[in-house]
Amino acid sequence: MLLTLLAAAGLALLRVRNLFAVVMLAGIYSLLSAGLFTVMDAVDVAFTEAAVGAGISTVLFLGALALCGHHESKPGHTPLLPLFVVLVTGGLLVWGTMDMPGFGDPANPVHHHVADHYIEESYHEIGIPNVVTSVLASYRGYDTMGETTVVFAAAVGVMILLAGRLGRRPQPEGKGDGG
Amino acid sequence: MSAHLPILQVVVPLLAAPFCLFLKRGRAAWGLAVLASWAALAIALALLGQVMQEGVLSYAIGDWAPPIGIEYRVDVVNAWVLVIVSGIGAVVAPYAMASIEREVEAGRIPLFYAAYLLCLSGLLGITITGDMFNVFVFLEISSLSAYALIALGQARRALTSAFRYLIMGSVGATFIVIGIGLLYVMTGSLNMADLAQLLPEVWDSRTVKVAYGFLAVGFCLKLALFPLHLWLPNAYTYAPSAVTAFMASTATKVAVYMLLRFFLTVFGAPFSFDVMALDRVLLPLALVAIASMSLVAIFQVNVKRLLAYSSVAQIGYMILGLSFATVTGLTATLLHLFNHALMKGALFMAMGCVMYRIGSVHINAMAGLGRRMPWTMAAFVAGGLSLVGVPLTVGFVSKWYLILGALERGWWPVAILVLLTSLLALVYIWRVVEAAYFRDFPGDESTREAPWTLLGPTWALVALNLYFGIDAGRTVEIARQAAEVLMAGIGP
Amino acid sequence: MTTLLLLALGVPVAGAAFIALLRRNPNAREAASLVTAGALFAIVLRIYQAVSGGARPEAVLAEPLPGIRIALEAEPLGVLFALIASFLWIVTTAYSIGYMRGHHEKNQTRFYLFFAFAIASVMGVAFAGNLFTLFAFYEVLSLATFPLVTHAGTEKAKRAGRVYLGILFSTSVVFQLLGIIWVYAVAGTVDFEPGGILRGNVGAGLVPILLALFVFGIGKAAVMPFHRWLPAAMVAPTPVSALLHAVAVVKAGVFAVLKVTVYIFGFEFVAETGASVWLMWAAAATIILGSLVAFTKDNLKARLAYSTVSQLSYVVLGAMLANSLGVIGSGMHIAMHAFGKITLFFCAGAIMVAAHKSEVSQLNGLGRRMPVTFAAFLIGTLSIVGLPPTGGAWSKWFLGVGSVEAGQIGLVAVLMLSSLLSLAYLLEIPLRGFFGKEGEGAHGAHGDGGASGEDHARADGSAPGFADRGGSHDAHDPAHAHHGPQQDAHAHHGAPRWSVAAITVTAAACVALFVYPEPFYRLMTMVTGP
Amino acid sequence: MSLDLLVSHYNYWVVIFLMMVGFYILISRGNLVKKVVGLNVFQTSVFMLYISMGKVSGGTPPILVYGETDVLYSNPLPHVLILTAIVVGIATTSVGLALAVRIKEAYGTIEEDEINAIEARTEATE
Amino acid sequence: MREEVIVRVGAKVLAPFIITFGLYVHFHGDYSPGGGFQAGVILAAAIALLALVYGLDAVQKVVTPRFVRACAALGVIIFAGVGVVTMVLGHNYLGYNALAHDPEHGQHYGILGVELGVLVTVFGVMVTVFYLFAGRRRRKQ
Repeated sequence: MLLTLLAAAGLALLRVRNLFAVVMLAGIYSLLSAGLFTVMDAVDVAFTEAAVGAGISTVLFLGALALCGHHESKPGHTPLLPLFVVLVTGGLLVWGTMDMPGFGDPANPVHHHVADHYIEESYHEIGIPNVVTSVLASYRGYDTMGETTVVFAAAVGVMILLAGRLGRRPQPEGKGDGG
Repeated sequence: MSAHLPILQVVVPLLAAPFCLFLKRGRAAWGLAVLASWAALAIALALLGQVMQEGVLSYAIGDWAPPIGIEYRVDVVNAWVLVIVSGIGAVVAPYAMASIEREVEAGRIPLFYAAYLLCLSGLLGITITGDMFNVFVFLEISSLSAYALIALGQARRALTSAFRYLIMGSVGATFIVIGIGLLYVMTGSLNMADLAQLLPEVWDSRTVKVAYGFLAVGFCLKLALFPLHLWLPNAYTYAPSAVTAFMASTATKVAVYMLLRFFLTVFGAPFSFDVMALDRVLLPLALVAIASMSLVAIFQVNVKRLLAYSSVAQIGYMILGLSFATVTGLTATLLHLFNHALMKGALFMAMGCVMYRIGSVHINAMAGLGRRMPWTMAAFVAGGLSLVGVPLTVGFVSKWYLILGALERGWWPVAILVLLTSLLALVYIWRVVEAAYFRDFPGDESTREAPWTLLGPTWALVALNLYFGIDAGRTVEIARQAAEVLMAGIGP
Repeated sequence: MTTLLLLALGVPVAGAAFIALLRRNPNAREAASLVTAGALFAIVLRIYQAVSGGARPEAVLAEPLPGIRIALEAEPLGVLFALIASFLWIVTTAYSIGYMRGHHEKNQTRFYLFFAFAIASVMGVAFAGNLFTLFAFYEVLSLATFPLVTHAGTEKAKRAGRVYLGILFSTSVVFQLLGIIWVYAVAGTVDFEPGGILRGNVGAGLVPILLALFVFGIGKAAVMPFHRWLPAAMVAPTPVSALLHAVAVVKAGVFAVLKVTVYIFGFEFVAETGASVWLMWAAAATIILGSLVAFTKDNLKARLAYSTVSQLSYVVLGAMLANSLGVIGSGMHIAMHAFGKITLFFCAGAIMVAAHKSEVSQLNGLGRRMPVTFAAFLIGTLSIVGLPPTGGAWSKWFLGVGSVEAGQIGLVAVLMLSSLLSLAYLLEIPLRGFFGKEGEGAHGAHGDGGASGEDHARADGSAPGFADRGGSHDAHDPAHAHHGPQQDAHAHHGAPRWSVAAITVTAAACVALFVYPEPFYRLMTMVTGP
Repeated sequence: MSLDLLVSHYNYWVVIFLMMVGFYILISRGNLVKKVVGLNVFQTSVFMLYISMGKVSGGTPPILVYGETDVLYSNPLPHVLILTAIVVGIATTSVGLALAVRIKEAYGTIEEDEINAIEARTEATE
Repeated sequence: MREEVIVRVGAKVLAPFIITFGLYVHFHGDYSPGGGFQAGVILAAAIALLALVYGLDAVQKVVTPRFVRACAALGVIIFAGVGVVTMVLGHNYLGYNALAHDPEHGQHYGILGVELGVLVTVFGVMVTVFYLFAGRRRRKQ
């Protein structure tokens, strides 16, 4: 059910050309996916996706749209090449899933190996019940540090791009511009 | 402390980055960046020494033994790449001071160094880690800061170039994530060494093959293998000079390293060559890349873009070495990683000197510069000759092993093609040389040689070009050892 | 002994440094050039003594790739080449001092500087201990002579420079380098060894291919169709042409061919496999075609250039004969042709400086004003053609006998025909000089000399007083670089003093070598063995 | 293709379909902001793929229930990875949007076709 | 919008709750979903809400751009710093067991520390980015 809604939202995104509507649809898409995450036991992820996808990114998109204008012009050419690329990629992925273990099967290798260790030992080793937090902050704490750094890098990037004086027009064409 | 070198390799520049934000003056941030990058180089050299003596180093972050936690794993291959990346970082950082002050407005300079350090630590992190998902995280650190660095370019086209790079880069990263996910679902592990053990059992599954394909496309996007190179020329052309010099010598190299690491260590050389026929896929791509991009480079009038196309062609040489599927071929690839970093670094830095003085790198604007900026142009000529592959330069060493590899396989037409394309390099380098030495200088009479703060680092790289061209014993030895590590499990 | 080898390389480089340091003082700068040249010759002489005594000094400079070293080793063939080159460098330097000042050339320091570098790389080529070293110095030589070829800096010079570097680089990179790496791949080494290193390592089918890679890959040997760079490089000032086309560049090429044949393939091995038969005919074709083209050239330097193309293939031919006599003839021809051809170029330059004539058809009667020059030209001609009493007779003799021994009677005919041709096109010049009526032809088919290009234009007005002021008017050079053509009519003062001296020396050497070819012959027999 | 396969894999396939929708928006649309939206959709769908992998039928969220030992928990590791990936995604989005804003200021448009036309024009004038 | 008293009062009332909720999410992350990242986002959202209602200037007077910028950098320093501390104490990087005699306590302290780092950075970054986008628009007008 959720998946159907998601598909509908995705297709709508493709068609709609008013960017405000697009952003709203993208927010809805995020919320729906958060719902899906909850269904699939990923409550932490759902929480985050809701906050980020539906919250922060919507705010950012709206902020950007206010600066950029909100109407998308008609695509000028028939997008055959992208369609082809997408079909090939998708086809390949579907072909690849054929040999994948079935959905939700507890016997899948993915649920054993290291995952067993996390579930069985984490309370003993770390002492907190939320395994996701244990893994996030301790077992794979270094990834989280990287993640923090990514966020910081994004801030640096946005500062580089937007913190300068407004209207700093690049110097006249031809200085370093153009070939 | 030496036990902690692997982690310090990444954490030192990473931790220096946020401090840059607290420094108001650009020079202070610059000092910090120089210190951090030199420290990184020292650590990388120490690591290489350690690995050469003691073999593989493993560092369990958070004391969690792999595969439970994240592991840093250093062998000859990535110690070598670490030296390349941090070495270029350490040379470009001092160079950046004057160059960036000219090309970037004062208020953003501390931000520049923060992004520079982040990019550096991201690249180092990708290289050193033994965990697949950690690759993705650090890939994004380096990519995000790279987008910002490129967007700092003066021309407005820097912005569109950065955006295009962002889109292409994100697609690449997402493909990589998909690939990692598919591998994970088949094995339940994210640790590379662990995966190398687990994967042979599921080689036959279509999922693993698709994962292979997605990783291949993802990395080839990042390393700008023809025809996935479209983002690169503009990005290199419009980025600030120091950024171009840094990126051209490091970013694509790290992507090549990742390709090697995933295909030859994680999947294993037998899988890549026997099951996936990687060599037969890459060979034509590499040849087309080399020939077509060298030709395109000949017709460029913006010298930075000319060099950028040349970079795409040179990446073709690295992939060509891989496609030989022999130790010699791989030695050539690993040597060229290092050698190309040296030569392209020197060439782009020479262009930075030109940019500093005359504000343009258009080939016509460089007319007569040979007399106005003799040292700069001499550096360009030296770097160019290295690119062509003249003996006693590093370029020759790479060519030698590449051709040796081709002849070992009995592919003499490939050898001839490699030699012919190095003549194309001669043509495009010579166009610049002729402009600089055989035409009259049209510009301002007061144009002088670039300051020594720019020339010093540039010539340091030129000197290395010559030194390792005359005495390549050590580099060849390391590259060969690394190649043998990568080719483990397959005959020489 | 090792020190001597290193000095042979180091002295010219040090000389270059002095030249650069003394750039403000032309006299001191030229003195430095001369002293360096003299010192180098002395060093090479010492090496010669040692080598003819049986020693084989070696020096290793570096090891760029594992197992592949930059190594120097003095052996007879290399000593022969080094002797010629270092001796003629002295003469050329002396000659160029007069010429460059007389011509008011710009950038004279750069000229001497790269001249010295060129000689340093020639020494490297001569004493190369393995293929890699040979290749490296071969390429350095191309690069070092490039600024000399394009010295004038004009559009024409630039085009010529492109052809020059383009052909030399492409042949060497595409064929020669491939050959070297291939040799390494099959033999595991690239060191020069008496008797060659390929025997037993390579199938008979591959030998012709490898040999062809070297013969054509060594573009400096100018085997057709890769000869175009040689006439193109004629835009260079005459001393450069003399150096390039008599000594340094072209001889480095044929020397390399000979050396590779002897020390990599082993000429006996080549003969056994019959690898060189078709290459002999390629060389023979170049000999004949070069002579024919030379016939059609009215420009003196162009005619000499095509003559060189033709003569170089004699050396290649000798190597391809792959027997002792052929190799001896080949080596001797390197020497004999060097002396002969440099004499001719010196004369051409002297004529240009003194009389501003660059076309053959303008030379009528000039010999009576410049008797020494034209007499020397005659001697040079005889030596090139191979007639007694000049040294050229010896090399032609050995080549002819070698051909007979190889069973290639057809080649003997080629040699005869080519000698006749070269006699015809070279002898025309002294004949015109001594017996032609002045004024005839000078304004004939070629208009008023404007067709001869800017060499001629630059010659205008600079010659008066050249011979007596040769010493020191470099300093105020640019001020009166062009006096204007009106002085042209009064320009015939005979050849300049410095030039005459140089010409006399080389012409005398041509004759002397007929009487006393012993040193070169002995060196070559040491190469071929008893 | 058995029904079994269909039942056990349809979840993946729908997710792949969503991924491809996002990917298609990303590479076919000329509007820069829409491209970023496409990127978001693409990435979010990849997240779903991961989370699907981590799901165990009949499992519960991986928050340990005190005292119980035979609870079936879903796999926590994909959750952790995706938490990281979400953050990376928002970081990319913010930089991408900031770039779009600057491009709008510099070119007056965020349509790729128009930007290309402007760039071609400036190049021609040189 | 500023004239809308209800909104202003509403926001004023709401903001503390949001902030409290954010802190709850942070500290309760060990037991239920949540943690530093989510908390940081929520806190940032509170600031954004206040800015929308009271205007950017007013909020920036209290929560200055310099402050949030510093936060962004500080968080990374805290996180990486925890690792350095454990290293100095003789363990591997991020080996929290070093932080106390009892490994379980060590883990606890470590997690608290790094979560704090995440919180600070995420809060700082989100607000910075928000300020920049919003500020750009205002300066444009």
